[in-house]
Amino acid sequence: MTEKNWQPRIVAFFCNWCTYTAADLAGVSRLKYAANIRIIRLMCSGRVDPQFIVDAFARGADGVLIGGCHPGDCHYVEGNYKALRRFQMLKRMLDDMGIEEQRLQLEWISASEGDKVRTVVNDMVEKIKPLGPLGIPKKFEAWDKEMAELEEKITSSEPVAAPA
Amino acid sequence: MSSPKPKIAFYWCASCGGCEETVVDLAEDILGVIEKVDIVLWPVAMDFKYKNVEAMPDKSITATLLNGAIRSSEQEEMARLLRRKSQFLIAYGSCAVSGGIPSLANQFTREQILKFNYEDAPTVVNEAKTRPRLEYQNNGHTLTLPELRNVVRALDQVVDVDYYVPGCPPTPNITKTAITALLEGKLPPKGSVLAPNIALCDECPRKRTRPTSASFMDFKRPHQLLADPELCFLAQSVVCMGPATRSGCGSQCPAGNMPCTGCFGPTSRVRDQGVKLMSSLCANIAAKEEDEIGKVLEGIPDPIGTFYRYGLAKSLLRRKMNLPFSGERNGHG
Amino acid sequence: MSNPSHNGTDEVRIGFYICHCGHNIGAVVDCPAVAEYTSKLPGVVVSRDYKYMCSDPGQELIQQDIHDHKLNRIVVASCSPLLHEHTFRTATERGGLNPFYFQMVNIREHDSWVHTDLIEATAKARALAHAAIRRVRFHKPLETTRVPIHPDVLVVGGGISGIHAALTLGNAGKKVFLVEREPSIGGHMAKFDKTFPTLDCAACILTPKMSAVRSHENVTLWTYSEVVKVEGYVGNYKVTVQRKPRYVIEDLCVGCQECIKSCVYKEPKFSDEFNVGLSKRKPIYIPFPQAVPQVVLIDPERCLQVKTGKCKKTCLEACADRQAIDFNQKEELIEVKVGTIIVATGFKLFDAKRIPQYGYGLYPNVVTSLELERLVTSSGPTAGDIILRDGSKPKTAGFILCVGSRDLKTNRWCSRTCCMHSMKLAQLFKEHTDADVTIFYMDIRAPGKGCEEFYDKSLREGIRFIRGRVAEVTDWALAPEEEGKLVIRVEDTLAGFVRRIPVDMIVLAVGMEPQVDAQEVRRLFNMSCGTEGWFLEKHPKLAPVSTFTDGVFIAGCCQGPKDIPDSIAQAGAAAAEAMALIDRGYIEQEPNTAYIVEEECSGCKSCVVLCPYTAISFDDAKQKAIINEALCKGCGTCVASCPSGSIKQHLFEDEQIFSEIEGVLAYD
Amino acid sequence: MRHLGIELTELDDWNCCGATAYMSVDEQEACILAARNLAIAEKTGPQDLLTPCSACYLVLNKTKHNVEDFPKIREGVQRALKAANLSYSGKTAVRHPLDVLFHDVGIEAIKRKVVRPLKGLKVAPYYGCQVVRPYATFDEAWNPTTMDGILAALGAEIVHYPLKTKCCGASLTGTVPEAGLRMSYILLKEAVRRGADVISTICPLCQFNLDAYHDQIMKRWEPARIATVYFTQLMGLAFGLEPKQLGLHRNFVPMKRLPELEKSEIRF
Repeated sequence: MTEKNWQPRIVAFFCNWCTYTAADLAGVSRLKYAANIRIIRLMCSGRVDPQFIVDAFARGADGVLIGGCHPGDCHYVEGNYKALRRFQMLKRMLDDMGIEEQRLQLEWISASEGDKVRTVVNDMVEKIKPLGPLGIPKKFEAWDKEMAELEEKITSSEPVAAPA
Repeated sequence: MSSPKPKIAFYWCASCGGCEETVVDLAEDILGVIEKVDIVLWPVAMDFKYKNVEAMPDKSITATLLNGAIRSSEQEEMARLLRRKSQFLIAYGSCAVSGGIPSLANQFTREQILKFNYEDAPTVVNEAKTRPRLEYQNNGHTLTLPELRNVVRALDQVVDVDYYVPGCPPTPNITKTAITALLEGKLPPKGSVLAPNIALCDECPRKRTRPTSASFMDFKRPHQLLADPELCFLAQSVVCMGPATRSGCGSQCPAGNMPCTGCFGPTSRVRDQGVKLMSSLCANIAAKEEDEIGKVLEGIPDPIGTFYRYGLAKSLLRRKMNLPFSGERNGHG
Repeated sequence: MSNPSHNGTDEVRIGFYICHCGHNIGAVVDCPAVAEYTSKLPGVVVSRDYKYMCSDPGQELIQQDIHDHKLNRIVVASCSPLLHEHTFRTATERGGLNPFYFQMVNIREHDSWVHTDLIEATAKARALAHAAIRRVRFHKPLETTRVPIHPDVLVVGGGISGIHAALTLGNAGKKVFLVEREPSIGGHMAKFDKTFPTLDCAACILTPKMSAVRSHENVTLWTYSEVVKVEGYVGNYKVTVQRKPRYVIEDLCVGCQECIKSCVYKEPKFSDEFNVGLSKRKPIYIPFPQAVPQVVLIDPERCLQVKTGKCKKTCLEACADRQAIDFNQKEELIEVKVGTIIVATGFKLFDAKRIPQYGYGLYPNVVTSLELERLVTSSGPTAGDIILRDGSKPKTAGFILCVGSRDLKTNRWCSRTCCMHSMKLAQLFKEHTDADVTIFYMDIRAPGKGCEEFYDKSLREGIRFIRGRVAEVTDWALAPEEEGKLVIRVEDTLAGFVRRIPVDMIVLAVGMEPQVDAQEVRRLFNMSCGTEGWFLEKHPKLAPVSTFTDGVFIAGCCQGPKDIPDSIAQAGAAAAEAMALIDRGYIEQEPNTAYIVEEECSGCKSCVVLCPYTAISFDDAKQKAIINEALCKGCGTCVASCPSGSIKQHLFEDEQIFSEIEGVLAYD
Repeated sequence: MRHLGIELTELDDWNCCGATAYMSVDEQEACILAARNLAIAEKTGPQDLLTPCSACYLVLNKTKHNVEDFPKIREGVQRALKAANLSYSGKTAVRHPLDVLFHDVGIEAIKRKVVRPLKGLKVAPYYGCQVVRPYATFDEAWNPTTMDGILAALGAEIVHYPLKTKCCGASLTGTVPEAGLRMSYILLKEAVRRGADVISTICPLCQFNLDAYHDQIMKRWEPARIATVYFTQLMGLAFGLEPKQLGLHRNFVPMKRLPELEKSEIRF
């Protein structure tokens, strides 16, 4: 994808009971929203291991959205609070690592709020667009270029493999 | 005719020297090792030149134990050379395994680091603002210095690594076990970490003292309390990396009344030690309101330094994202 | 990365199928292009697009391919897994594979229905399919577990829906606990005179059911009681019911009402709730003549003895040796175990004061439809006489429809029954008073059986219909014929001008609203509410009485406004759903439980406190955490928290999710 | 106001708000005109801007809303204000005395100040159209009751007056008298019919229309006398202030004498 027609890629982790269902409802209601989001279903926002989020960024996500039931409404009593606490800390850590806060969002969306799925996704896409691509895989590549010259030098000077 | 003794090399890159100490700490055991092997390279103890190593046939060294992170062109070159010359390349110690303390520098640019170290650090007197130069001409000779890389790397981010011996430093015990396994040819699959694949709590003397029902009301740093010498640190609200860190060190820190800081790295089942421990700690916070949660989290003022003390280079993000990246070789100013 | 396969020896052979769903997917996603793309992904042996995957031929296609191509993983890209995951798992199983070697991709609800751009939607479908193909590689064979189901049922709410559900279940031999908050069952229907469109007497059809449920050997009826706590899960709920003190011992009272006659209050003095304040009652009272149970109760706020301890206690004397009155009665908590729950907590009427321009509460002769209902009832406060507040008979009346319905400022929904209800009341009004009756409506909605005919009858009987939303009700007379009347100002949208219509009495057809405490009730039973506050059904068409919590069903108006036949139909459906679970005897649980690999657990105890179901305990001897999979509900919170990655979750393994992440982000 | 412990500062160099008429001619210009007052208020201090006139109240509130909601108007207003070395950030709240008296001062405080209860005085509370519509900021749009509360606190008897939010005719009285006067007439007649002794308004223009044109209206239609006062005048009476202090002598139609009030030797 060229820089010009770049579109943010957002990975979403939605809980089965509220937010995933709300996204289904948005579909049934034929609400239209930005196609930048890729939803991964988990049973509860409490299952969202921060490793998933960081991994998504590291693999090229420009944004990560976590969707859970409203506080007090968790299908599993309190999973969403656990998600909230991890989210708050992770946001700080991402900030320390130079990832803008708009790129990670936690939203409470109940099963009936199909419309909220639409606005949340659209808003998030609009917030991320001005930030431009995060492009971590490309960054990794660029960083490792500093080793290329030496690698070349060594490879070229390498003698024909000695007999074992 | 007895088969020749296996050849062993020790080498150090960006490290503090602690790993070398461990080898010495093998004490009388080192004599046993020396009997069984030929040490062909050990800059800290014996005199060898680059040329000597270069002259060795490829794969002629049975195993190289390399410690230290890779952060300069010279270290990179040595890593590549030793890779070529060794049958087994073993990342020895946290820095080689996962970047170690030096990789915390991945939060800063090369320029920030050089500026601080040669100009701004309180102990530095350098009015001329002299900085090391990559090349220097003198009497028709060209003297060169290695280049500092923008990114601090773990060994396996530069060359292929066969085994990992973690620890800051690795304990004599796991070093001995690793060398024994090597000599006896009883090695696990390539890529293994030669330490138990279970978290530290398994062997921690304080393990039984942690209650099953407690959640965190706050977090404290070790200097903020007089730690109970027997009670689990987490039960005292002190961040302890033990639950997310491999065992095998003999719980030396908890035994010395300090919490685990995570030098043995994560188990094989975890990809990012830092956020994984964070996940566990945060899930267990008692507060429910955003503000209150925020207050509890203030008890961890430097999460990167706390959770990635020995492994920022090998964390999923590796390095701070928004740092300007200097591609110029004269980055040394 | 390891490359597991279903029996450890075979390579992974994936069959991928993308469904057009007619035009639903096919019109927005280029299905053949997606199939072409996936066919090149590692492990994919078969990649097809097909018109309707959920059809029998579609499912047979999968089975045939499993056989012909030795497939051992199946991925279907079609609608939401909440809809058809089960269908395709079954197809996979019929093909000879473990059903959990299946993964579903949602490209309808999450893609073709929400996007319009063919290129973007197709790219998204590719990414989602890619993710599933990577994920399914790590799937493992799993077995569903069976949990026995407790055969007893709790029915919450003793209106017509709750009564009918309880009776249906009781007749089928199931033990039912029916809990009603009010002192008598009957709900709103007990307050009605006649029912539309048949005009049969509400009491005549309801009271037999009320007494039947009361005397049913399988039904335990607790009135004046509320559910205060619900624990457990489908098949095994533990419910705590609070029984409020009536100050009258239910088993001893025979309903003779001698105590009421002899109360120190000679005259009824306090507003009578059942008659919506149109009559008075005493501190000791029976809610209404046909109340079930026929047991009096004491209003603790009004009774001198309960309130002050100073009373002659004439009621005690009247009760004589029955000794049914007990001023020291305390609230009681009862705990019962049930396997399924039917929630039928009904609705609340819209408070007409919220629309001040209609003058309810300001002009005495503006009444609500329920108040008029009580007036026309022969057992009501006026014994069936429709009278104005001054006792005279109204000669003209106006019905205002959609009060608190179809209104952006109050409630947007149509309350569904008010058109018919108002026409019924208008007909009765004419019958009782011979008054001129006008109905002010926006649209007449008469879709039920016999309802349009009833509308015709209303027209034939001379009820006038004016189409327009009433602007205001005022007593400000502009012409002599308006003097002393209530004037309805309305734009007649058929005639095209503003009219002023003077009448004697105005009836506001107030709409239905969710109960005030719907949110608390919802939390109690772990249900969801729509944005309007009605309890949310699992699927608006396919699962109208199920909720997102297994074993909890809903019936009647708590789910949304509806008339009596619809409520009864839902109640019957909910009872049938409950029975279907009970008679099977067990519940098949999705095998998404968490598990701990013992040799990996360091015993750090971080997980134990996290589990809301106390499924994790600590084995002190082994110094390891253990998960009781029977208690685990599969949220995965502990999995995400285990600092050494030693807790895993079936169906949601770390590698499965990591590979999904990798897949959705794979560059095309 | 001082009687109730409220400090008022006159806006330095205030200008006409443009009233509602200008709004319908040129909304942008009208907003600039009104915004100047808001800007001056903001410069004056952190207080609220109090306006006893319903039209000013509406126009200032509308300007505030327009500036907040419509970027185009905001830009225009800011440009014009800048030219006059002024600025408006949207901080100043526009308040009506009825709002302040009911919500800030409170019924209880008012009750405590009453020394001469208006016992037996039947008052028709008339709110007019502009205070509660379209911005029902401090009272209900269809059935406002705040003034009813204050008048009841003074001891007056409230007459049910269903025309409380109907229009008085406003400036139509000046431009199309046939229409404007008729509207005022309806208000007066209904108040008399309902047995009111006096109409209490919260808008000076309403008060003026109903009071100044009273005789003309009565001549045209039917004779029936009723006075119209601004609601604070009734408050002053109840607080024991002299009618002269309250400007009651300047009203065209004198208030009906009440036996209870007569005893206290009040003359109108």
